[in-house]
Amino acid sequence: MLDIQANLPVLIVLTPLLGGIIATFTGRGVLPWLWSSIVTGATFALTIQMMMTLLGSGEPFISYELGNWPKWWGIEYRVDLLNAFILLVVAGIGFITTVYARLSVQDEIPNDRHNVFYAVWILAITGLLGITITGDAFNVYVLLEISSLTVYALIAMGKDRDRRALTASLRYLILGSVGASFILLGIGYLMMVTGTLNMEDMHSQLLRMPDLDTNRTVLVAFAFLVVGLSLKMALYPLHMWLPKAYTYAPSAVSALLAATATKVGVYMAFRFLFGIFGVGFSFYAMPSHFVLLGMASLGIIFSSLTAIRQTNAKSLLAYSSVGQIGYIVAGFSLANANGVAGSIVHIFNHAVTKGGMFMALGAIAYRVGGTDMKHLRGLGKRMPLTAGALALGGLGLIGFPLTAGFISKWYLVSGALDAGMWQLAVVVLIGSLFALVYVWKIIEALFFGEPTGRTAEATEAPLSMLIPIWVLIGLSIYFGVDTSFTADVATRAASSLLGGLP
Amino acid sequence: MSEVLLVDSVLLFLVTVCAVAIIEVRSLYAVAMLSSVYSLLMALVWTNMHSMDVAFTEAAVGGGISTILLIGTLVHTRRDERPAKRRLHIPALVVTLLTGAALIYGTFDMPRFGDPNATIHHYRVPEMMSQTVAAASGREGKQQPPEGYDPPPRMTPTAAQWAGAVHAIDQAEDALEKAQQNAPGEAHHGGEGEHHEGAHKHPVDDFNGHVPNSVTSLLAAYRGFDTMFETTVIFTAGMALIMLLRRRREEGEDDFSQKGAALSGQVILRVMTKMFIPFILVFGFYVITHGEIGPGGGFQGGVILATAFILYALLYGRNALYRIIRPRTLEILAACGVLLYAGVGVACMLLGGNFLDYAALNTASPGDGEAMGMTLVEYGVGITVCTVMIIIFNQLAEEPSKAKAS
Amino acid sequence: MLWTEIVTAVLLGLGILFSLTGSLGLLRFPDFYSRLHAAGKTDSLAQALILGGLLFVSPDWGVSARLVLIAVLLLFTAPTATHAITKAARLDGLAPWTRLNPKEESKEDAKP
Amino acid sequence: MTELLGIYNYWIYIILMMIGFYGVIAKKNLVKQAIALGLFQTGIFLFYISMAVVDDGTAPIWTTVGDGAMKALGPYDNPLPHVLILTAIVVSVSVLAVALAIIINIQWAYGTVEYDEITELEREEGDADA
Amino acid sequence: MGIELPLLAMLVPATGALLIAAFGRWPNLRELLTVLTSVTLLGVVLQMLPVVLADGFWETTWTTEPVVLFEMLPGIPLELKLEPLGMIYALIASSLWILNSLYSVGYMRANREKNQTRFYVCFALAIASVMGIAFSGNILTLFVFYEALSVSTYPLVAHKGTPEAVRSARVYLGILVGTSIGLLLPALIATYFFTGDLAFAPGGIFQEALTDGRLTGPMLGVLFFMYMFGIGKAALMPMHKWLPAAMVAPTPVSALLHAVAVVKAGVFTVVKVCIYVFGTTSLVSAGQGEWLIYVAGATILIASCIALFQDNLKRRLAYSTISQLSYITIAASLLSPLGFMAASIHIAAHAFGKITLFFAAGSIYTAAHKTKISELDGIGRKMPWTMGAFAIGSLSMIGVPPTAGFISKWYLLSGAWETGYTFVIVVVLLSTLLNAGYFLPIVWRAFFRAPPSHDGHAPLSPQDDAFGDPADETAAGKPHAHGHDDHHDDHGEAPLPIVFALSCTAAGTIILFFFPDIVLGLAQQIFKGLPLP
Repeated sequence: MLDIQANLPVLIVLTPLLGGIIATFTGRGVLPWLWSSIVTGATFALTIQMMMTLLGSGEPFISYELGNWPKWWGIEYRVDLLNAFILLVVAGIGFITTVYARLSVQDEIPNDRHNVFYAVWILAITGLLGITITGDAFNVYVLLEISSLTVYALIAMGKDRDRRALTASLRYLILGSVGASFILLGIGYLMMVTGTLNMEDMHSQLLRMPDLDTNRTVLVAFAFLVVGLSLKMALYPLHMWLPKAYTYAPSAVSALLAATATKVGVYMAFRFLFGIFGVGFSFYAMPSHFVLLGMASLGIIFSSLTAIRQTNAKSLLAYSSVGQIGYIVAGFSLANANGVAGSIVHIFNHAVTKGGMFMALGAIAYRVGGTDMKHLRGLGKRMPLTAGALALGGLGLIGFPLTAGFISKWYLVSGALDAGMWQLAVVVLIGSLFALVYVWKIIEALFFGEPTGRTAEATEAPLSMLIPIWVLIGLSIYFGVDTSFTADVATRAASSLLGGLP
Repeated sequence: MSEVLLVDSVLLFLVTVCAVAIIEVRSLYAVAMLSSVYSLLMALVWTNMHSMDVAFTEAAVGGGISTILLIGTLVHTRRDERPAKRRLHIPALVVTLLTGAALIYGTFDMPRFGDPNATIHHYRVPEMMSQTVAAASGREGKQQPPEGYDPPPRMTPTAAQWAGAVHAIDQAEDALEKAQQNAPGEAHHGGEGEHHEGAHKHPVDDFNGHVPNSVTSLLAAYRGFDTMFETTVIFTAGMALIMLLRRRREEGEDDFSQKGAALSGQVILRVMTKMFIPFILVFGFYVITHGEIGPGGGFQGGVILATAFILYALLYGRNALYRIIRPRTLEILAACGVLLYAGVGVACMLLGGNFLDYAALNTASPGDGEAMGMTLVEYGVGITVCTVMIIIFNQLAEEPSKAKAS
Repeated sequence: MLWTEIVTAVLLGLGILFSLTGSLGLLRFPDFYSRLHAAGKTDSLAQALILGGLLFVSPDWGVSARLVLIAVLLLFTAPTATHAITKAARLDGLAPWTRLNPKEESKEDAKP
Repeated sequence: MTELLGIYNYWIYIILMMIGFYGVIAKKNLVKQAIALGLFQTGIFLFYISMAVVDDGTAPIWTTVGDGAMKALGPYDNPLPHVLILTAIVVSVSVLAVALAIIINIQWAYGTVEYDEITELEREEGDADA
Repeated sequence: MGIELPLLAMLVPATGALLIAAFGRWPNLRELLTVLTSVTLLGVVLQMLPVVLADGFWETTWTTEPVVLFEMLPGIPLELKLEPLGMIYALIASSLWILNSLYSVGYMRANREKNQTRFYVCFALAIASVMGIAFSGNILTLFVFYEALSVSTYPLVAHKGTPEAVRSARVYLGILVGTSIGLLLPALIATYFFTGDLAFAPGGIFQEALTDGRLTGPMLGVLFFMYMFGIGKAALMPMHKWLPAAMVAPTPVSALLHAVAVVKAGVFTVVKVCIYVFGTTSLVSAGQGEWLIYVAGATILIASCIALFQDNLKRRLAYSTISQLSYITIAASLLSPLGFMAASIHIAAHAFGKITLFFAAGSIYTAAHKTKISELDGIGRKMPWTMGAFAIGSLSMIGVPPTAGFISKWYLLSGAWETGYTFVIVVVLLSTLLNAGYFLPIVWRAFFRAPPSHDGHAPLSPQDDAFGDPADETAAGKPHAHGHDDHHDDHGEAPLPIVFALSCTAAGTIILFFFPDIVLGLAQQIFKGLPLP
């Protein structure tokens, strides 16, 4: 009846869309959670299927023309190795966080609007998936707005625990909308020059422009896209919205955001810089090579320093996220095989690790009622499994061997060496030393402190939280020792992005 | 051309003045009014630029809904902006000027305003949209899966283009040569403006629905997928407002427990409203249905419908409105709108086409299938927009719940 | 075809004249109510004249019908709106301007 | 000169945008910020629409003749940007709605919508990110 | 052909750790498990011995495929491989672990330490990573287990949980991980960048990179520098601060980990890198690495001088360790067969000697609760065994026959003579004097000074709280002889297991002098594989 295989690409977005809308019907109690777990699980399955299909067919990408209109009039879905990978990450994390969310949502969200909460939650995932899979520039904008709107609302739902969630969310809303508008503007300029909205088409049109490198419209389009994207992925000087948003959002939401939202932003950067403008323009004709590298390095250093000063574990992790974004950006702005592969791998590794850590913090907040250092102190005895997960994740952030973080660091540093930029290598290593410091703040608090207050009688987190946490942490360990899948996909995706360039 | 420019410049001048006023005036109610005026002026500007649908939407959304939203907000907040310490915010000014300068710098390589030879008017424009005088080519229908049109070279050259290194430019070139044979309207690329005939036509690419309003056909057919998500955006907004603003109600407490209407004293208003609401409703449905022929469509119609209800609620109180439509019903309807839209797409898939491939709805005559699909879709949009607008209005009128004392 | 255009011109001219006076009054009249009175003129009479003028040059019946509808609609809504606003002002306790208490002027600036 | 005349329209939209942008950055009243954001986006819409204009063009709507075939009388504007902007307008109003909802919540939680006063209150209760 | 044995050697302590964690609730069972594990481990390691000592080892065992744990990075697996030098290291570590477990049982119980389960678990894990280091098949594997060792020993150092302990642990971890991430890791990546290979090869892996000019002499020098200082565990000055800091740990930890496992991991890595990564030929040809001799020499002298002025016994031992480690480094940096011989033998010799000394210090602390040298007057009469062992240990440090220290020093001197570095000879002789200068006074003090006369209550025999009801770990407040009250000078010998352990190690020091065949054999086995320079 319904040919799933043929319509796979659209189904990946359609399933959560319909599921999210239907989730509003699911009334109260456990049903909304159950339904959303099913939906996200199905989506995850579809993305796995997508990945296997793509790897199975030797083709570089799978294209799906919506409404069967030729792709330069209608909208095209285009799945290549890179976004199949990102889809996998987003859907997988979405699924796991949804499974995890039940208790913490019960704890933090008034129960008369769980159905709406989960609906918005799934729609957020839908938006992220849509951004990732589409091959049409304007479609990116629309879905970007979907994911942003939902995320603003989700963050604001932290209001009942801390009213600062509201200001954080509004700040994100303003900055995010400005960023989105910049992206819209850039797309407009590009459309004016190229006369099309299909990314591939735009790219070929740009390549056909004789004065590509000097055309002022293209330059400005590039500049505005870069600024807008940096806002969206919280690249260092434009990261102001991120820390508070992550800190005050409901625990489950923080986990979802930290693991997926900024990653998708980075993916958009990949698509626009490599896909539309092309390596040659983005990194050789433009100075972005150094601008991005500079911003990334500053981000790595300063946000890590700020993270060290935090007293709330959540905002500490949030600042470390800014630094990690720095690694990713530094990786792809090297524009060589190892660097790009490194940043792709790091997208995955960091998503898994940070997701797990934020979930662990959520479990702690669920048991102890907060994530301040004073709450964490001495939890190593009370909640050994949760604390252990947090510690392992922390090692991952440092980039310790046998954790996923090490792999990405390895690729990044060798990429930097390939590009002959040993300074960047130095920055990366300094960054991981800072990471050592702030992670150790947490670990010492966890294992060598004396529990006080509610911490003293806290008990181990419930199983329904522990399992998702440990799944993610386990993944971050597993992909630290056996990288055959991630590294292979990343290197292949990188080489296709670079178009056989070294 | 010239009088367009003249009217344009006058209008745009007014718009600019209005914008400055919006930023500078401190009485927020005045600002709300000004923003409504601003939207109406923009609507005029757009009418003057021949984009009727946008003008319509702007008038309905900008002039109508967002004003209501603003006032609904100002009811809660204070009515005056606190005077700033400095009249002029220097850093902001600097940032703004720099950004503006960059943008202006970017305009220098643009085709001049209204240039008929601009790429955008010619590069791969759909047959019926291309500047040739279009005559819908009969009913030979859209063969699917496409035979008449072989997709542009997919494998290596395209991949190379994706990878996009400048050194790949030549192979990109020939890949495009191939692509151009399949691209109608390509012949006119850089050609001398309009009035060139006989673009090599493409059976598949031809749009068969009898939809004179090409905006609607683009909106609901070519880029129907965007429009679906646009509807989803509205839906999301509604859900977000419910989630953020719904008052915590104790179990069993119903929605009728709000105080009555603000304007209950206004006899004349009530009479007039009673008179007009039917007309408004009829007009709303007219706009939705007629969207394929003239300006208008789901959004505009939906908004107009919503205004009817909102007017009613304003005059007779939200309780009265809730007696007509319970909030739950609104939520369900809002969902159903999007579901209807997506459902059409799914139906197309079930019938063997791609998602939203309306032609699959009626294989006998694809044209009718497309027309039907688009109408359904427009109604889906209309339902969602209408209900969500009402929801938003209701939620903004919520008063803080006792629980939120902190 | 000439006379229609003449009629149109005349009607449009009148309409413009009225709206001009209306806006002039809006600026110059002493207090809220009188200003609203001026504005009301613009709404109802001026638009009626202008639409009427256009009526004579409308290409076909559809357009004329729409014009008439719009005119009727406005003839209903404009006075209602004016009434609503004045009533609101009245409820708000804004006393009309008379020669006896001209100080009321100061209060108008608050109104949009 | 002619070319300047040719692109002045774009400059107007840039001016509008920048007025809005200034408001977003400079204004401390949250409602004002939200409205200014709206202005900002309207500027962009204006740019898209002016992209679509063709000299002596008419609205991209055809008159139906006889057997359901459609004729476009002469040149007309490009409908694509119109479509995009329809979408964008709706998106912007949704953003506005959510923004206002959050602002109302802020009013409830803080008793004010002035950014400075809010930051004051937050500093009093000790900011989490030092 | 015994190829999987290395894996086994890693798994035994790892599983041991799991079991210990599982049965942590029953102390006797837990400590029994510890001892059993250590014995099993020694058994496994001994099984490997003939394989390594066999003739034609390099042709057969070395060339067979290594045990690949998993493909960590494309092309660079984590792999384990048998190898003579590692064999020496593993042998020492595993054999000393047995004694150390006995010792710790006595020590931990007598001093009523907290979190004993965590202690034993981390201990076993540390040993597991030591095995990983010893048998690692390429630098990456080495690095991985090197880091694992740092992390698994961190809880041991911070064991007491007091602010001071946590702070020193911070220093410990900061320096070790800092150097390794900051210098060693980039050095690794650079190596891979230049050679495209990280596998150990006798004679080094840099030749072709040097020949085809990818890598120039100075760059090689920089790499060498990064390696040498990146290996913070070798405590080359100025990277030595962590070693004194780590002395806050319970004595068994200091004993095994900071006299044997961790520091030896450092020098072992140094030697291994010199032999199997850089290779003598390329280093000599590039003329780099000579500086190492002088740095190491300076470290020896400075550390010894500092040691002279330490009154805290363990700190003095720590600084002596620093200088002794640099013996090994300096020997390795001679880049001559004899030098390598000296290095590998000194690894063993110093291990036995130093662990004896630490055991002694621990037993003094346990029995008399004295940590300062100035308090040790006449303690030799109360604790003859302990101080006897201490004397032997110090002799070995000084290098007096009949102790193992003499052999290694002999080889070192002859190596220096052969290569003609008079500097080294001078340094060795000077430091010998210094060693004597800071060890002999302690012995003299202990035996020939009159104890400060006190009369107190009769001592309780140490056994009954060494082997008393383990429940009294928790039963605080119960009166006991070796409570933590300030002064008690009336005490006997330390608990039996402690005494037993340190006597064994002392004996080992002497046995190693008379029967050094195994170590020598292994050391010579190394050079059978080396291309002659």
